[in-house]
Amino acid sequence: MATTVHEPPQIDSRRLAGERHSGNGAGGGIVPDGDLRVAVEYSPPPSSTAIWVVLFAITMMFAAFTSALVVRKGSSLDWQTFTLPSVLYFNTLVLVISSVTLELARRRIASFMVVLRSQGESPARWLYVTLFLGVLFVAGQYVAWSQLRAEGLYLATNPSSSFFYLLTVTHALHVLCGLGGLIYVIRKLSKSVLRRNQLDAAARYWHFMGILWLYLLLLLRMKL
Amino acid sequence: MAKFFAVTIIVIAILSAIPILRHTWVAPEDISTHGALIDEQMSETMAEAGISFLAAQFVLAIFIWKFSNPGPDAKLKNFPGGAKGLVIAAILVVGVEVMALGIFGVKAWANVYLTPPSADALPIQVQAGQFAYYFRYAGADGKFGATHPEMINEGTQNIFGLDPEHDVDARDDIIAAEMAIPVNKEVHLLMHTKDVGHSFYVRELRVQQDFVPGLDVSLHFTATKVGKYEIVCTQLCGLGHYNMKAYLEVMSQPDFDNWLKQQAGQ
Amino acid sequence: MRTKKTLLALLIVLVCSSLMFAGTVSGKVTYTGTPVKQKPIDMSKEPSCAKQHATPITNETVVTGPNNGLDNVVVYLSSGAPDDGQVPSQTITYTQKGCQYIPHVLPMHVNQEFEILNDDQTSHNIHPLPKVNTEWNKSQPPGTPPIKEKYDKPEFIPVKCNIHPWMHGWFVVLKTSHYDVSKDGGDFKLPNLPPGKYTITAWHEDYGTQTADVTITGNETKDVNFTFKAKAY
Amino acid sequence: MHDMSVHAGQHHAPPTSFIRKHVFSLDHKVIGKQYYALALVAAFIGMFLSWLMRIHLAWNNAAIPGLQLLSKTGAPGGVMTPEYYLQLMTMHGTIMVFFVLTTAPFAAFGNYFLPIQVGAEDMPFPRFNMMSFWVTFTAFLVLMSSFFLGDGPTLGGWTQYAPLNAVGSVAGPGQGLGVVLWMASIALFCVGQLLGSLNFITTTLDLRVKGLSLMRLPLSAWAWFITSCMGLTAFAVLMPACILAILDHVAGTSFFVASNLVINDQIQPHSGGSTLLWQHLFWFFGHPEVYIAIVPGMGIVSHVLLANMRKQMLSQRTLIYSMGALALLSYMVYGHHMFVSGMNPYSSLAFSFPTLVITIPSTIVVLIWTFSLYGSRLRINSASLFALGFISMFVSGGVSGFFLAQPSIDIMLHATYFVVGHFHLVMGVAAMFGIFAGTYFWFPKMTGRMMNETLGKAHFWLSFVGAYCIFMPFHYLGMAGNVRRYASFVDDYLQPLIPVHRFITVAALCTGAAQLIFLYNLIHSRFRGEAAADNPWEATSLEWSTATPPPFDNFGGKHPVVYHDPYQYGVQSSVGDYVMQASPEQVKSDNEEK
Repeated sequence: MATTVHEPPQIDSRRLAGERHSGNGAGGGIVPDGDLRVAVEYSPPPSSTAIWVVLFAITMMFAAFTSALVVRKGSSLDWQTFTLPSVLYFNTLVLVISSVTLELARRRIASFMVVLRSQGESPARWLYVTLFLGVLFVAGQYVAWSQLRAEGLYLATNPSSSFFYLLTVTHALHVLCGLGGLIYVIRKLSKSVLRRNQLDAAARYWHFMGILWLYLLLLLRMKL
Repeated sequence: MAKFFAVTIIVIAILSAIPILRHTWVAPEDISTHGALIDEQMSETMAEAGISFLAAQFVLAIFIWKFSNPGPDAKLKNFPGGAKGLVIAAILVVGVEVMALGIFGVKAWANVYLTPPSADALPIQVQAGQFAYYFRYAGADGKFGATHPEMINEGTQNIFGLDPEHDVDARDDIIAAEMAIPVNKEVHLLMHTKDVGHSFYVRELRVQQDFVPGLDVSLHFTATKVGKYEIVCTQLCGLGHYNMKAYLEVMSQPDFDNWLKQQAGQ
Repeated sequence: MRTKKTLLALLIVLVCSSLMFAGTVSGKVTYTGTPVKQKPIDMSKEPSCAKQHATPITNETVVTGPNNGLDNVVVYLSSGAPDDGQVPSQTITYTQKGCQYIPHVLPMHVNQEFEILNDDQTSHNIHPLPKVNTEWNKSQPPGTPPIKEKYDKPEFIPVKCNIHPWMHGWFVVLKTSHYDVSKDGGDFKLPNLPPGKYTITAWHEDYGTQTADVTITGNETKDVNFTFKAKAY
Repeated sequence: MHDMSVHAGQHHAPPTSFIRKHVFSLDHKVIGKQYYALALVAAFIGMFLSWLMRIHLAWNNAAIPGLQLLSKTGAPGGVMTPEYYLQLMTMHGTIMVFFVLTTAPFAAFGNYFLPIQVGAEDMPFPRFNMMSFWVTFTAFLVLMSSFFLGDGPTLGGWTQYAPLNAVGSVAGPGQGLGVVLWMASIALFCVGQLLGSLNFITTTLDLRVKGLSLMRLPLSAWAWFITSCMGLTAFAVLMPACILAILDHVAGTSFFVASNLVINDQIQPHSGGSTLLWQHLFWFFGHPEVYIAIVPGMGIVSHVLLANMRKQMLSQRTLIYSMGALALLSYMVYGHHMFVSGMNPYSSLAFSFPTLVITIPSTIVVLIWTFSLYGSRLRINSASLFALGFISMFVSGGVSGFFLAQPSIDIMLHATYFVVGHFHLVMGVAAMFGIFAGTYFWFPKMTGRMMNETLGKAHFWLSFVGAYCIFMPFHYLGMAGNVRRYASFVDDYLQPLIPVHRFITVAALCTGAAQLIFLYNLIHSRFRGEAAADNPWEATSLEWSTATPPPFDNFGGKHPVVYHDPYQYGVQSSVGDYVMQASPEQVKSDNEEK
């Protein structure tokens, strides 16, 4: 009869939950008295995990749309190609720049968090620029839709236009959600209770919107 | 209670096996050239699945019988060999067994789907629609008339949307609501649906294939026995799905020729 | 009570006398040329119906009689009709028997109630395909109560059974109660026409419509004939 | 949905108002119970529909008194029309698959017990969690509302194949607004489950208490985690598919509707769509959905069995890896639903082999359960009976997969009652048995009262024998070529099989009636049951270390610390033959050899 199959409680921090997020929780030793322990400060960063989960779900959704597009185009004779409105390229530029400005903002805020109120300037300034560029992007997409409608290309005109509207509108809706995230960050920042991981999550989401758009543009250019 | 449970499991397992061993409910006799392989595959799979089923239920029942509500001094034991042995057994026995089945099954599948029809196979077009099948034979000229979906009219029985007024090929096309085929001759079935998805299932022929809207698929088979069989729809197509069927008449070659003549005369 | 009865009697006398002074239009619908041969219907899919027909029935799109008579043509007053807005109170029926619609063409007045009966041992589905009226689609298993319906706009409505695709018929919804369907070799009769000038239309489901003008002056019978050109295909 | 606000789950205060406490509650335990209640209502509706269907199939064209009150056009004079049969069938499938088999074992029990089993106070995003339930509830209402349409709900089956799902009411009753409501309901359901999955994944990864490594999670928590990963992928694909179908329906696009379709002699105004595209998208979701229904059951059953075997599984790791393998493989096999669909015949072969491979992890799971029973001290109670019944059902439903995995045999068995028997046993009955096992096991923790054992056992016996009586004959019917989804069996070939259908119908009525015992037990025990101790089953995982029922923040303002693997049964300790996860006591094994 063997005994002690199981090790006594591990104090080694590598075995602890939250190990992947050093600095968040996992502080203090374990009181080995067997009783439930009074909670010490413990703030895990689920938003960092959550944002990857969300991005994964969005990726799956657009993967589904992409496969639908490939299958639909491959199986049909009624596919009519059309040239993308050139305003899309301008929009692309706007979205790329907005990612850059968001990074600038993130750096400012990082240093702002370290040295409280270092300079007099608001760290939110670049965030406002990003916000403006984001709105400009959505407005630009709207211009693109209007142009196509003026050409007589509606949602149901042709599968190619169906997919164009489907992909761009879905993407634009997600961008609007990203704008909501930015507004949330700005609001929190103005009350100076912003958490680093919240900012990171919003930034990751925003960059993902940019990457997703570049992918969609490539897809639309190749397939429409 | 536990012993009763164990017995119940065994009784249910045996009762479940009896109709299969006694062939109480089985598919009707095969009348196709390709069906023998499918039937063989079926009975081999049944043997393996049946043994797995009975073995698993029996072992479960025996363990429940043996190890439930033991005395207070009963010692805990682990199954000799542990999990590793079971995993190896699962991979070796079950894995290899089903893989082998799968590989043998490829032949039966290939026989139906991966071979081209022979050049002299009799072409028959079947058009499925809510909720009937119609069959078209090319007639004396050997050519199917072109179809015009906009001319389809069930009221005037222009089922296929033919235009005999302008299309010479269409004039001698024979259209029937039942499918007659000559025995021992390969049939090349061209499958078209005019509306939603349907399916073509003849149990005796060991044939089942969906109709795909917008995509014409084909199927080929040879019937070996004269008789009248049912063609039924197996793809949910609407409210009349349960009643969507037609008859397949396998005839001797002279009977078939007569049938064609008679149909042409109508 | 008494006065009521007297009034009623008076009314009946009035109606009868007006009928006595009513004219009648009658005639025959014929065709020229060779109509397409009607195909026999294979009902093997529904054995309970197939049994009811010793010889297979044919399509009823073009039903002909002796002397080039053409049946199933609806003849009705299309203008000048004294439509008093009264909906005939009697209920008309449309029967499904032997997987066939009886009658093949059912004319009716706007807002007139009609009943659909199922005399078969199988479920039927009645699916009229109107364009201006409201579309509905109802199934009728055997032994279920009749379906009661009416239409509120005039229209020629094809009717089909979604379960038996060969079953085909027509509802002809008219804004007049003066109509008839040609039968027994193309004969029709529109009685009880008060004096007036009318346009009479004859409608056939495949051959289209024809019209004729007629004036009724009194208690007379006018002869109006229609001739359709048959389609070869 | 992309609002990144962190309502740090551990910090929200207990609610005071009735609405916040019981209706729009942020508490995962209340949300779990709400999901359970939804599943319960849905299950009884679904069962009622199946009764109507079964009666109609066995006694065709017999009037069911009062049925005309449900639908005047669907059942004139109480006689069910063929379309009403299909509508009931569609609703039965949809309600059962989505609102019972997905919500009860996954969303209901997972919500209640996952945070407790990882030692957290709540999910990290309680607001999303609340939305998850209410969106799902709305989805259910939207679906049920289609019963009240003039021409009834959609008749297209729970798979809603194109183009029947997209051409509109011309294709039959319920195919107009009925389909749109169905699609909208399922799209909403997807949103609800995505929000749920988000919480489940973050809870598992980020909120584990100290000492609780991933490998120390109970098997039930593992099952919910794996299921949420599957759900995240599957529902994120079904939702766009539903959006495309709705667009085809209301906006005139042609994603799924091919050119030149003629319905009622009218050419449909669509062109070039791909029918198979819908099937690909649907089954990419649909096959994992089967595992979404069954994997939580596997976790629950393992959890329940362990507490009643009083010993460890032969290998917990192997069970976890097998469940993970099932989840992964489920994405590679979906094409086996489409062998005769007109898909490329080589693809059928390509999908056939991964499907056959799935038998390996399934077999491993069954072998580990069964052979872990060897040498155990098995306790027989309602929970363990249902857990053992689950194994039996899973085997019976699983072996028929051998047949359906092979395209050549599928030629004969596709779309027959064989398939119906297969999936009802393996994902219907087995998953239901998992739910029942979980209910009898966790009810004391959830309500503070024990369920009645006698009634529980009666419920088990009737359900176990009844389920076999219903679903085994389905396999025989299928082998004889009885096609599924038929409103009645009118052809000569199927006439001789009607007695079998009558037998099934009687069995279904009895088995369904037996579920009323469960309902009575559930309600009666909730109010009148014996008071439950904190750990009535002498179980080890964290949910049993806290009070019964757990306080608002689960552990009364404290965080437990985990010292052990989850299932320290068959050991000698101060409390008996087990050591709880949160107990720092050293473990002495009673096992002969590890």
